[in-house]
Amino acid sequence: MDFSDSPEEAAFRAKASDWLDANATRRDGSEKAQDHFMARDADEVARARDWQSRKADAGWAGLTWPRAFGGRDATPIEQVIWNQEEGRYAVPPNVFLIGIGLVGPTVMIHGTDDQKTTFLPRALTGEDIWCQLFSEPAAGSDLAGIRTRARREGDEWVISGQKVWTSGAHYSTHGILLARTDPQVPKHKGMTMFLVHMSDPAIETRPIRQISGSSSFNEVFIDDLRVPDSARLGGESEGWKVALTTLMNERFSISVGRASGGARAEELIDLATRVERNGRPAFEDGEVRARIADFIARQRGLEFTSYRVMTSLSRGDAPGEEGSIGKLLLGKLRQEMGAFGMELAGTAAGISAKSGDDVARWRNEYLTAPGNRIAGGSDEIQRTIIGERILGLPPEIRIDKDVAFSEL
Amino acid sequence: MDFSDSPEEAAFRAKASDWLDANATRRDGSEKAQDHFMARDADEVARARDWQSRKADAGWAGLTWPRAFGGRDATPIEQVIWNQEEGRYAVPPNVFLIGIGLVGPTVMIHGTDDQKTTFLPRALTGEDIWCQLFSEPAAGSDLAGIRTRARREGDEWVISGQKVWTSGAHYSTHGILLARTDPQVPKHKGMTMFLVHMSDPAIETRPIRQISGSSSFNEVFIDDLRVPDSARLGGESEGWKVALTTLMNERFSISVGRASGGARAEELIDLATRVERNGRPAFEDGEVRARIADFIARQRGLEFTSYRVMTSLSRGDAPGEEGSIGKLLLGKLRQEMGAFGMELAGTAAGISAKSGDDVARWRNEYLTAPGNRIAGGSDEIQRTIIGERILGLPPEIRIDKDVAFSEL
Amino acid sequence: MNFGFSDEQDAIRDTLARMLSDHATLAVVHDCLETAEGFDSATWAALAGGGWLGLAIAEDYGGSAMGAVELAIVAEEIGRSLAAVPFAPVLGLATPAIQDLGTQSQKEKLLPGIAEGRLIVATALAEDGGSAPERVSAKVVQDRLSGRKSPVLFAADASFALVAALDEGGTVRLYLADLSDPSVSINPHDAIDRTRPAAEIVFHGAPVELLPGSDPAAIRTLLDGAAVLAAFEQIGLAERALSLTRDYACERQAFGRQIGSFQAVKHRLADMFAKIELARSNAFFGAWALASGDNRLAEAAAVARLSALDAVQFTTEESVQLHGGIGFTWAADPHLFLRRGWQLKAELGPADLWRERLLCDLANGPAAAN
Amino acid sequence: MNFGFSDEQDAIRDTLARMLSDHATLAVVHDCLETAEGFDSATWAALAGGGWLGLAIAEDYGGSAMGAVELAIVAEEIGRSLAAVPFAPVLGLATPAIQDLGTQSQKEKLLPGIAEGRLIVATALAEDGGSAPERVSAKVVQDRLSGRKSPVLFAADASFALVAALDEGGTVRLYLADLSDPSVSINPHDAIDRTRPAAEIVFHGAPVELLPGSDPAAIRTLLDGAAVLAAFEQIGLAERALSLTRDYACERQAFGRQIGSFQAVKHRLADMFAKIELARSNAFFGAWALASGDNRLAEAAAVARLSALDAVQFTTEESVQLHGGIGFTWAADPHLFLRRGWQLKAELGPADLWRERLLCDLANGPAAAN
Repeated sequence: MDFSDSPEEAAFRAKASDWLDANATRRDGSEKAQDHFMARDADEVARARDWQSRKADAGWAGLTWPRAFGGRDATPIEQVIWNQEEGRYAVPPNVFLIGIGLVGPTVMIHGTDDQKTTFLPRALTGEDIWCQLFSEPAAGSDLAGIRTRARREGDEWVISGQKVWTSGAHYSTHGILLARTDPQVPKHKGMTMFLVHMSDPAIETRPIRQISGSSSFNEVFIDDLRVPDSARLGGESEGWKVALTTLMNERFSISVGRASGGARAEELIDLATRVERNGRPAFEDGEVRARIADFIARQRGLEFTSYRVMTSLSRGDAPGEEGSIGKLLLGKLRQEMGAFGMELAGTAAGISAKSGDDVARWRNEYLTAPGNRIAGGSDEIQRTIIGERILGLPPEIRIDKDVAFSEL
Repeated sequence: MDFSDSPEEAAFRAKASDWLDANATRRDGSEKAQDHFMARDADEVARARDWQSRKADAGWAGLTWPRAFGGRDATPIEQVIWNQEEGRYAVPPNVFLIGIGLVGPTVMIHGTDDQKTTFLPRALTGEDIWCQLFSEPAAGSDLAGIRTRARREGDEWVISGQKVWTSGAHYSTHGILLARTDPQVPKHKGMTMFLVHMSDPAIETRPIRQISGSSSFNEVFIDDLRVPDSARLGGESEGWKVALTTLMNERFSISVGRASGGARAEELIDLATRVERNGRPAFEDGEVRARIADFIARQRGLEFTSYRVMTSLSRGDAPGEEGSIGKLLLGKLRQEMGAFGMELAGTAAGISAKSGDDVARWRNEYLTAPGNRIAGGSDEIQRTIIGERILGLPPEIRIDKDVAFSEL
Repeated sequence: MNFGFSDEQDAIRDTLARMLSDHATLAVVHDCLETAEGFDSATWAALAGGGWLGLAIAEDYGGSAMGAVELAIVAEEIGRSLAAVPFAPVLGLATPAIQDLGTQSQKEKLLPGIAEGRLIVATALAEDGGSAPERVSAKVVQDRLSGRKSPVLFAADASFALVAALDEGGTVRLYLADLSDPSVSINPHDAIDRTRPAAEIVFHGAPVELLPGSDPAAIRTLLDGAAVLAAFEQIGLAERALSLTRDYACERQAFGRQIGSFQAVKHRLADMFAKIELARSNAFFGAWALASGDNRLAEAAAVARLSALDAVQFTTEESVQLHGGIGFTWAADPHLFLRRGWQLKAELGPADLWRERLLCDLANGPAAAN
Repeated sequence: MNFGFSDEQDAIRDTLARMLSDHATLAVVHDCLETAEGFDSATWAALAGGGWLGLAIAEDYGGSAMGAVELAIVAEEIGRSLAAVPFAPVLGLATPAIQDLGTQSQKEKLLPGIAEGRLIVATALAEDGGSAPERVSAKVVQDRLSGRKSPVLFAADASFALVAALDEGGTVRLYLADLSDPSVSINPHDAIDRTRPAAEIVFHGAPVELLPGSDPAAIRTLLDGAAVLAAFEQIGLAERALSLTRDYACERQAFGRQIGSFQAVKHRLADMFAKIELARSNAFFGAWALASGDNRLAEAAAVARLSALDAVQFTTEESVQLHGGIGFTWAADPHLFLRRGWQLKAELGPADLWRERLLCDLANGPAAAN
């Protein structure tokens, strides 16, 4: 049980920090809060590519990839250390997370030699930017319910359908796409995975505006997209198996990833000392104190849980279901903190006098938190995962398992 | 929308109050808190019988029963008014609730003329005391899962099995008993209802000690009990239909029944003014104030909800699922209040210096509340009832509906 | 005892509900959210045309003088419709203030215009986000008001404002201010619910008229009555959010079933229902206390508000959640309810104010509270 | 970074768990609940025999001088076993107090006896139900202690007590009192968990010895360390309650299915698990801070305690609930966990004390706290 760096870890940290010092500027606190994985405009995409190619040249890209594929064979903890250190610098957003974290490892396992040679180096240098074309309007929690169809025509596949919740689709060059190729078999058995070019005119991308007002996701419409059979990743009808590899790597990436912002519970202490409640400083009110203390305890628990997950990853365990705990608790915590902050910041809850004031800050927290409770598997799905995969409870009764998809 | 008595209601109240004044003693606050429906000993049973027979003589028993059966044809609101008025007097516990509230109305609908003549008058006068032999160790939430068997032998039925959670079984003279008569059909279809004598040596009763330390329930073991076919209530294999009548009347009785004690949230104000928290009177602490105010708001809501239920009963609506709301919210509220009171009464939560002190009082509340969350349909069952019967949501998938009970 | 509505009252509800469903659709609310104006003037005009705005105004001033229970029904239906109209400030606060605490000439000047829908009187009680009238620093000296009031809803659409300010003796009183006076300036705010546009009003020595009956106790009673009506508006809103979510749960399929057949969804909807019904029971008691002038009004208003706030927050947040990915998109409906819920909280203040109101009332006894 | 246990530590846990499952079965706990004595002296003797009671005692005094992490493992297993033994007062408080704050002769007199299990030192910090050592009125004048301490657990089984009392200058210090002195009387209390018998001890001028190192800051650190160990004990308890309930949910059938296949049950169990794991993460940080002497111990102890209290209360209450009718019978196991959970809360005080500890620590910065 040791919270500090081991000597090896300390050496790695020093090396990373030295290189970053020489190649980037320290953050000075004036930077705007922003999603670490999303570019806001083309200029930012260009700067992100430039930074990624410099990292790749110096051996800091794809840290946990095997050396054979241009990686550094780093441990999960080293990845975390890198993320911590890089987080201190004013660097562009990491729009390569899906390519390097999800697609790369999936191609390594299920790809042909050609696919590996074509895609892996370009993912590493940032030349290609990937997005994940899995979810659909009628297939969210139940991903295996996808309806996007891929029909074989000679040596080509013709793909039509609609994807949704696709981060970064509008600036991505490539997408990893799950499609149904055989509707005559049960739902989990008739899918196949493809690697597609987003620039194809058969693909149209539209941003989705969220309740916070910003747009991090897209709808993607695919209308008779033609791809060669060489775009198929893994065997025909083996798409679900391939998708599970991608999803496992997604869990891994989230586990070691830089936490995507969000307010610190301690900020509520500062707020409570500046505002009044019932005619006294709010921080003197017992209920305010109780709620803030409980928020802090829960937030610390989430932070330390992520260290436990990393420890188990670094011992070589597969990225397991423990990640569901953090996932389950994070969104609700942020939502409660947002609501509390908004209310604390003024009786006129939710009414902001000027952009960037306390109300605006906590309101944004409150309106983005619902996304945490849904995206990447809803709270309800996380509870089922914990119940069935960790606690070993009997599964839900499934009426759709052995029926042909076309009969559902 | 009127919270006060109508002129007719006021007249009824005055009449009731006059008779009570002449026949009973007002409570003076020195009485021990006690379950209003359970006798503690044989002496109390005797006093309860005596009181009941005097009520019957004066026309105050079985208020809502039709006059044809010796009742008063009173409205549900009149029953409530009677309960309120009687509650002001030091009268013995009402051990006749099951007989008059549940069994009587069921016999009126499903009984033979003989059964009506035999049982209804004696229930009214308190000569017979009834208990309800429905639940079993393996059939709680899923009542239709009962296993107690009744086999036909000539003109007799031979009944064996085990019942549980039977209030008052040890001093009851009769029981209404649900048994399985045909295991070869689906579970809801093979049951039959019987009226049995509790004094039969084939019936053995054992009290169940609850976590609060007291025993309000019994286990009842039935070993080759022989009853004539005339003890059958309703048709063969129609036991489920008969049971539903009993259960509907149970809901009605609970809706108009005297609330069974429980602490008032305002008592916490008194406690909080007498104890300290962080070196100041606890009632000055914002969290203490917030929690007490919320408890009061919830308790008021439950109280007023019961008035709404009575209003709809008095308009002639069947005792519906609205009762589930109060049922669902009551137990959790009592449990939270008990825990809060215990904690407030001393850091050394749960440790009582002398019997009857604050800790002992709230500890008892805390340890009896779990019963409210289970008995009469658990919180979880209430949520399903609300979801399916009120909100019209699709039912759970049932795998046991069309299968013979013996195959389950 | 009769804890329900009469047939006549049910008929009033049906008539209004039909009218609102013609005018104030959720599509209109979405539109209001996008425009700078926010205010749904068409629905307001339709409400006036139907005589709904004069419901609680005496017949002498162009109203129909119905009771508090009828007004509560209107509040609930307005809440259910989500109409972007100033019901709460105008009918919940300004109208009873003028009618119960104003002079004959004030009533003549304003009430007919309110009933006809041509005059909006905004309420400017809060300052700097706090709506407890005890904490007011705006001041009136020789009938001239100076100070900043914020937030004021529908300020841009209003002709007059009902303002809480200190008189020369330092007591909080209510005044009427003409917003067209050049000494008045209005600074728009950014509200979570832009269908109820919020602003700060700055008064630089604006001429005002005192409502002579507005002593502190009368102001408290006014706020209690407004809280009861707001509770009905909140209940209407929450019930609509529940109904929307229930419908979605019946329609949306996952794992080969309607998601409403899963207990995770079904039981959450049941919890919403239970919270709403609990709030409704408390609101009924509030309506009765308001209508009958019972001295338990302060207690009734506080418990009605506390349980309504709880029901709205739980229902609207979980409505977003149970709609899944759709739920947190701008184009979907659930966030309209989430936003309006917060706005309704803002108008009369959050739970901590009303908890104190409840505890002080219980500690002092109901008589002292009125 | 390494936020887990070593293989050696896992082996320690397995050995202890095996020993406890032989001795401290739930049947034994049921028995202890029924008897006046409460204390499970057989398991205590077995713990002594296995060397577990001397785990954190220096070798010079008959112990094996293992670290805080190993002690945390023992705490967790004791919690899981529900053994009716005075682990928390003796190993969590008295032992570190004597070892870290006592004189050489105090150590010689008491530590070997503790390690051998023949000497129980009870902790008498609280008075009148409040366990914050800041609020103490017992007083020592010329080495004689007068005052009432309540509740004291296992008082009847103890030879000595560690007492918090004011010195002549009015500062809270820790003293050792010999309970066999005729000036000491013990009045049994009625505790929610009678397997940890509670009493009031009245000292009428009892002779005591000061622990010279026990200045207020040292006392706080002592309590923080005890809170970390208690969190592990609480986590062990909560995890066992969860596991019991999980097993029941797999075994119990209703509507033709295992009840664990219903989301109402499954998701509640998942919530229990998540709360327990969150508490465990905080407790891990606490164990590290305790073992490494880090200056974030106060913060770590507070968050560990807050999340452990929450996990225990939720898990034990819902364990009763998910057992249905069986759950609220005396003969069933779930209430044993419910009772012990409250007892563990009593020993170091409820959440509000630790919330204040956390906020004061964060406000003053970690350095000031030690």
